[in-house]
Amino acid sequence: MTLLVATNITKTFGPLVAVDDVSLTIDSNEVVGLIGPNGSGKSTLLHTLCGRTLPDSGSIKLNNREIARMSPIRRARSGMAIKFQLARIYGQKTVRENLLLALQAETSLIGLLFSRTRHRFDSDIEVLLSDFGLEDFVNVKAGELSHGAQQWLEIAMAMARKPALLLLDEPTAGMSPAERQSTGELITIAAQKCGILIVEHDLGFIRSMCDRINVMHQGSIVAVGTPSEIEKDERVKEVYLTRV
Amino acid sequence: MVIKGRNAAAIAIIVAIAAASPFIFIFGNDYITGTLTRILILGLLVLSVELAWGQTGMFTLGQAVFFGVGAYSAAVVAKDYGITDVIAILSVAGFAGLIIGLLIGAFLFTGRRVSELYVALFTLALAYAAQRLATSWSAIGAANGIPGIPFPTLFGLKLDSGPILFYLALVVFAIFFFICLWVVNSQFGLTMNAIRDDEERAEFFGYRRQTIQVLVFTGTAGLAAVGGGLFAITEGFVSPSLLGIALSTSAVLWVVLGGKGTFLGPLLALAILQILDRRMQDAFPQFWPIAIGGLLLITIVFLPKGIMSIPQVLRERKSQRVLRHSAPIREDIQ
Amino acid sequence: MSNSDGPSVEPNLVVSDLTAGYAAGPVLFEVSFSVPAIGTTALVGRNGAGKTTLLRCIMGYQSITAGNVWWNEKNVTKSSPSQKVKSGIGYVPQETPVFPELTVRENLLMGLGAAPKKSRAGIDMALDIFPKLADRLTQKAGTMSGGERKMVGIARAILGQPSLLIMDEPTEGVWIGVVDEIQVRLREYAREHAILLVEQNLEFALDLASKVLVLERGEIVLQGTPEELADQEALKRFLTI
Amino acid sequence: MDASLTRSIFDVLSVTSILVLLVMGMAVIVGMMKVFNLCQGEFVLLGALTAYLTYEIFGSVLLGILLAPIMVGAFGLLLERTVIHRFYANPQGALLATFAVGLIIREGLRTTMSTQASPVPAPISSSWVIFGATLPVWRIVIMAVTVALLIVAAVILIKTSVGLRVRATLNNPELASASGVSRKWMYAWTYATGSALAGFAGAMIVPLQTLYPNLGFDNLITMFIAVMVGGLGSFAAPVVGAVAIAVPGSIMSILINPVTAQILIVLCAIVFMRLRPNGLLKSGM
Amino acid sequence: MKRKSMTVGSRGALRSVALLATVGLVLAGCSSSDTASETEAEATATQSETTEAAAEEEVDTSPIKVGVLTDLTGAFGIVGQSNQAVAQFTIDEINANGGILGRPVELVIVDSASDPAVGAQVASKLVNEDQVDVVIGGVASNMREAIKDIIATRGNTPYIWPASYEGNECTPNVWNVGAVPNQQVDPVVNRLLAEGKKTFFLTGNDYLYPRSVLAQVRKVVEAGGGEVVGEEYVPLDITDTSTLVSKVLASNADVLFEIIVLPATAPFIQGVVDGGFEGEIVGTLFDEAINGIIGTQADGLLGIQDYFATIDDTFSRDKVAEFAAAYPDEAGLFSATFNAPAWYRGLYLWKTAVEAAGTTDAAEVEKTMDSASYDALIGGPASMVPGTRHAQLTMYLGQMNADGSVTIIESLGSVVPEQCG
Repeated sequence: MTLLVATNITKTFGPLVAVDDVSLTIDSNEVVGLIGPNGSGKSTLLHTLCGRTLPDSGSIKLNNREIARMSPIRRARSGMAIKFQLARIYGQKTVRENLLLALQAETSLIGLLFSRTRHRFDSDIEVLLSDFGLEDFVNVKAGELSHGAQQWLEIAMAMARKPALLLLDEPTAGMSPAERQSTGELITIAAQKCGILIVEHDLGFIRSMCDRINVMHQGSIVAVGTPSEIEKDERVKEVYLTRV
Repeated sequence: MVIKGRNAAAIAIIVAIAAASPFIFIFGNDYITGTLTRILILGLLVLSVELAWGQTGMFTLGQAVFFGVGAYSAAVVAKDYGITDVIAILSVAGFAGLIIGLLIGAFLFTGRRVSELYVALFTLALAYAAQRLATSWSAIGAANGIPGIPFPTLFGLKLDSGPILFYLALVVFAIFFFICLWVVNSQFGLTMNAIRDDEERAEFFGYRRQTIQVLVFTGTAGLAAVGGGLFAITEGFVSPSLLGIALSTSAVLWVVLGGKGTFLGPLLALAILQILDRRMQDAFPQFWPIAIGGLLLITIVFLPKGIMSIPQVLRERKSQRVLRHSAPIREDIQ
Repeated sequence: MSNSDGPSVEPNLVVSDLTAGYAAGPVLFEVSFSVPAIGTTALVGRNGAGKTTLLRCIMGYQSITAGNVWWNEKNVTKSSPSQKVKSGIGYVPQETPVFPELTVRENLLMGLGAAPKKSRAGIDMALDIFPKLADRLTQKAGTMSGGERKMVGIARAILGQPSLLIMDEPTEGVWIGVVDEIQVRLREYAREHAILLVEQNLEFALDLASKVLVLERGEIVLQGTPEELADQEALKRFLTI
Repeated sequence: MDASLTRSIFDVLSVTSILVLLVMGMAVIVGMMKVFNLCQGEFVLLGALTAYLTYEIFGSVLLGILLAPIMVGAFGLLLERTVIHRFYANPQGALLATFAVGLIIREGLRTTMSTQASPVPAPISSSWVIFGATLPVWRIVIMAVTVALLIVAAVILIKTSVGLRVRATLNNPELASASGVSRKWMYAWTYATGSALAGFAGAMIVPLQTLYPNLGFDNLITMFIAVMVGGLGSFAAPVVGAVAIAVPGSIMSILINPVTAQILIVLCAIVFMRLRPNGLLKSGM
Repeated sequence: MKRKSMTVGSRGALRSVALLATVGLVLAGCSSSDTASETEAEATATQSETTEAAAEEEVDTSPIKVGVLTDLTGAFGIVGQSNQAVAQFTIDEINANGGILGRPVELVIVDSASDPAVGAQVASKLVNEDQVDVVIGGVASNMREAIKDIIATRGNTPYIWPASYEGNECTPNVWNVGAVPNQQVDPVVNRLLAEGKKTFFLTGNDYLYPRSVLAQVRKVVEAGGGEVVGEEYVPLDITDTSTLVSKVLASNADVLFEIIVLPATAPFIQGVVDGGFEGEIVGTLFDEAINGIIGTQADGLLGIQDYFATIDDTFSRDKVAEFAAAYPDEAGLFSATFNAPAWYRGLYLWKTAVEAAGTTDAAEVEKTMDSASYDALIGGPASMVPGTRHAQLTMYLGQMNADGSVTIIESLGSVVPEQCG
C-alpha cells in the first residue's frame, strides 16, 4: 500500500532551484533510500517532506491526505516522525524524560498539567528502552550518552508515537562500524512497523538497508530502483559511484 | 525523586519563613515586616519571569507590565469601586493580567516562530510604551499614580497592620509558589522545558508549541498581576514606574543573579538584594547603583548560571581534571 | 611508516602528536604526519574518521588538547587562522567555501587579500582557472549552486598564491566535467606548491596525490605513495564498503 | 511658501537627520554585527560628555566633536576586548552584559554630575532666515554632516578594501579569517567604529539636548525600534528604519501632538515588527 | 541512579535552608539592633509621660526626631542633596537657639532615590523604625502620593510637603508649604492682561503639575478677556522639542506660558528665543538655578516664585549668605525651584506649631499647625491659612537676565492659596 506520494515538488531559493520537479513514493513497511552528493538537494527535499520548509509547488500525500502545506505539528500528528541529522535530543533531561516527552506529545494540555499520563506510558518506555538497548541509561542525562546512543535515543523517540512514516536524516553519521551495524538492526526492526525514508551519504549502509533507492543530482531524481539496479545505472555511476 | 528534593526545598523555605514569622510580631516593626512583605510580593514577579524565561525560554524584559496592570486594576477596584475584599481584588488583578497577557502572548507567539532576542526587545518596547501610557493617562492618575488605596478586608475583617499584611502576602506567595512548583514538576513542566531547550524539535513531536507558549505567557502574566494587586493593597499606592522598564529589568536581574532555571536562586537574590539595598543605599548612596551594575556584569561574565551554580562550578572545576572515558568519535558535522 | 619513499622534498608542514576533541570525547588521537613542500598530499578516510576536524585543528579553528603544528620550522599551534593564512597557508572549507552575501567578484577580491590594486590581474587569473565564472562576477555567491560555490571558493584560495593549499572536499557536489577541470588546475598548482587535500572521491585523490594518508577513527593507520597503497588490501578494507 | 510650512518641513528633516545620525553607530553594531547592544545609548552619552568636558576645560565644543569619536571608539574597543567578545555565540548574554555596562556608565555620570542638566552651546549659534522662518544653523549642519557621513560610510563599505573585509567578516567570519583577515581584530574594530559613530552623534546633538545622565537611555528605545523596523543584517536597513520612524513620527507630532505621536509610533512599530520580523528591507525568511 | 538524584535533591534542600538561615540572621541582626533602640525610645517615652504627669516642671530633654525624605540619588539627586543641606542648616540653627520645647532636634535622613516604590519603603522606615515626630520631604508629586498615606494616615505622623505643586492635597496630617497654581499664576497673568497682552500659548510636560497650572492659567486668561491660542503637552522624556518650538513660533502669541521641565527646558527656550519669538515668556520654574542651564537666552524671561536671590529683604539675604558659608558646595542650589525656601519655612512653621501645642503629638500639632504663622523666613513671612492646609506666601515677579541673575519687577505681597476650601 502506498504510504507517501510526493509529486512534482519544486523548491527554489532565489535563482537557485534546490529541488526541481521531484516525485517520490514510499510504501508502508518499505525502506526507501535517498542518496546524492552534497548540494544535490536531498536535504531540501527532506525539509519539504517534514514541513521545515514549504515547497513552492507540488503535492505531498500521506495516507491519501494532502500535507504539503501543513505545519510540522500537524504532520507529526498525522503520523510522521523525523530523526534529525545531528541528534536533537533534550540533553538536560534524562533518557526516561526524553522518551516521555516523545510519548506524551498528544496528551491534552490539561492531562499534562495533572500529569495524567506520567505512569501510563511506563510500559511503552520499558519496551522502547529494551528495543533500543538503553535500559542501563534510563536515568542518565541524555547529553551524557555516547554519540551513538544519542542517535538511537532519537530514533526511539521518533518511533515512540508509532508513526506511519519515519524520516531518517543521516542516521549513521559519525558512527563506528559496530554502531552502524546496531543502527541497521534497529532500523530493520522499525521497518516492520512503518515506512522509512533514509537520507544517507554512506552507500554501503543504504545498499544493505533499502528496498528501493532514489538518487538525486542537482535537484532532480536521476534514478530510482533496487540497490542492484542502481549499481548498474550508468548515469548514477557517472554522478555518484566514482566516489567511494 | 529529583522532584521530591525540589519540593523539600520549597517546603523548607515556606516552613522557615513561617517559623521565623512569630519573631516578626515580637521584634519587628512595620518597616521590617514591610520589607519582608515586599520581598514576597516581588517574589511573585520573579516567579513569573522564571516561569516564562527560565522554564519556557520566553525572554521577557517587560514582565512588570503585567505587575503594573494588576496593581492598577487592584487600585481602581479598591479605591473607585470600594471593593476591599482581598479575594475579589486579587481575582480582578489576576484576571486583568491574564487578559492582557493573553492578548500580548497571542500576538507574540502565534504564527511564525520568533527568536528569544526578538521577544526580549518586543517586551522591552512594550514596557516603555506601557509606562508612557500610564504617565499620560489622567483617568489613572497620570504621572502621580493612584494613592490612598484603602486597606484590604477578608470576610469583612480589616487587614490593617503590617504583620497581618505580611501573613496575607505569605499565604498568597505560598499558594502560588506551590502552584509553580507543581506546574514545573508536572508533565506540562517537562513540555515547557522541551520548548525552551529546542522549540523546533518539540514541534516535530507534535506539541502545539504556540498554544503552550501563549498559555504559559498568559499564566505568568496573571501571576505577575496578582503580585501587582498585592503590592497595591499592601503599599497603598501605585505609580507608573510599576509597569516600566526599571522594574522589568530588575526582575530579570534578580533571575540572572540567582540563576535562571531555578526557583530558589532568583528568590534568594531578590531577598538578599532587597535587604541589602536600603542599608547599602544609606551607607554608599553614590556608589550602590553602580555596584549593582558591576555585580550584574561580573555575574554574567563569570557566573552565567547565577549564584545557585557556585557549588556546581566548583565541583566541575575539580572533576575537569579527571578526563572522561574515551567516548565514541564524533566528526564535526556541518 | 615514514615518507622516505615520497617526494624527496623537505616537509614544510609537520603535525606531531595532535590530539583534539569535543565535549562528547576526543576525535583525534596523537596524529602525526608531514606534508612535503611540493606535491599533493591526500587525506582519505571514512565519513566521521576525523578528517575535517584534523584540517580545522591545523588551521586553528578547533582547539587542540595536545600536540603541535609546525609550519616552516615555526611552531604555529597557537596562532590564529588569519596569521596562518598570512604566512602562506590557503584554506577551502567544506561547507561554506564562499561569502554568500558578497558577489563573486568580491569573493575573489577577498582571496587577493582584499586589495583592489591587484584586482585586475588577479581576477583574470581566477577566470583563467574557471572561465565559467566570467559572466557571473556580479552575482551574489549565495545564489549559486553548490558546485559553482566550490569553484569560487577554490579560485579565491588559489588567488592568494599560498605555498600550502588546504582543501576540504573540493569536488563534493561538483559536476563531473568540472571535477576534471579542477583536477587539471590543482595538478598544475601542485608542481610548485603543496596541497593538502581531504577527498572522498578516491579516484580523484589517488590521481592527484604524491602522498596518501589514511585516517581511521582518529588515527593515521596507513601512509605512503598512491602506488604503494593502490594494491594494498588494507586500503580497500578501510575505504570500501 | 510660508514660514510655518517651511519650519514644519525643516523640523521633519531635522528630526530625521538627528535620528539617522544616532542610529548609524547602531547600524554597525546591531545591524551588521547583530550584537544587541543595550549600552549604545551610553556611547551617545559618553560622546556628549566629551563635548561637554572639552567645552568646560578648553572652551571648545568643536574640539569635543572631533575628540568624541576617538574617545568613545577607544572605549568601545576596550569594552569589546574585555567583555563583548565573550558573547558572540551568546547574544542573550551580550544583551544583559551591555545592559549592565550601560547601567554603570549612566549611574556613574549621575553621581558625578553636580547639576540635573548641563548646557553645551552649539559651535555655531546663528540662524538663517529662509522663507521668513528663522532656522538654527546647527541643525542645518547636522543635516549636512549626516548626509555626508552616510555617503562616506556607504563608499567605505562598498568601494574600499576595508569595507569589503568588514562585510566579508560579518558575512562569514571563518572564511574571512581563511582570507587572512583577523577575525578578532575585525570584530573589535567594527565594534569600535560603531561606538565611535555613536560618540560622534552624541557630541553633535548635545547642544540640542543638553547633557544629562539619561540622554542616551531616552534615545535608546527609539534607536532600537528604528533598527528593528529597518531590519538586521546590513548597514542600510537600520538607517532606512530610522527614516521610517522619524518622518511619520515628526509629522504626527506636528499634526496631532507629541505625546500621542510617540505612543502611536511605538505601538505601530511593535505591530510592524511582529508582522514583518525581518524589517523593511528584507522580505520573507 | 535514583539514590544519587535523591541525595542531590535533598542536599539542595539543605543548602537552601542554610542560605535562608543566613538571610534570617541578617534580618534578625537588623531587627535586634533596631528593637534595642526602639524599646529604649519607648521606655523614655513612657517615662517622660509619667514624669510629665507627676511633676509638670520637669523638662523632657530627649531629642525630637525630624525625618528627612528626599531623592539623594536618581533623577532628582541634585535637588535632594540641596534639600538635605537646607534641612541640616535649618535644624542646626534651631538647635543653636535652644531647640524646640527645650529639646534638641535630630535629623534622620533617608534617600528615596527618585523612585516612589523606594520612597514608600524609606517612609515606612522613618515612621515605623525611627519613629520620627515629623517627616518633611519629597521632590516630585508622585513621591508625595506614594508616601503620604504611609506617613500621615497609616503612620499618624505630620508630613510637610515642601514644594510648589498642583494643589488639592487635603489629607489630614499633611501640610503644604509650597506655592499652588493660583499663587503663581494669578498675579502674573492679570498683570500681563492689564498690559494688553491678550493671546497666550500654553505648553508643558505631560503630567499633572503642568496640566493643573496651565488649567489655572487658562481660567484666569479667559476670565480676563484674553485668549488661549494654543495648548500643547510633550512627553517627560522628550529629547527633541523642535516641532513644539515651531508651533509656538507659528502661533505669534503675545505670551508663552511654559512649564517644560529639565532637561528639555534649555533646548526649548533656546529654540523659541533663537527662532525669533517676540512675546513674553513666562514660567513657574524660572529662577537662578535654571537660568544658568538656559544660558543667555534666559534674558527677559518672566518667573514668579516665593523667593529670588535678589529680593529686597535683608533677613533673607543674610540667611542665604550664612547658608552659603556653611555649605559652599550647595550655595548655588539655594533656589525656589529646588524648594530651598519651602524647606526652611516648613520646618519653622512646624516648630511654631509644636511650641504652641507644647508637644510633638500628632493630634495636638494637627490643631496648632492649622493657624501656624512665622515671620522670620527666607522669602518673607508665611502663615497657614486655617482650614486650607496650605500657606499664604509672599510672591515675587522676577525678570531673568542673561547672566543668570534675576531682577525683581514687582513684589506681589502675600497671596492666599485657594485650596481645600
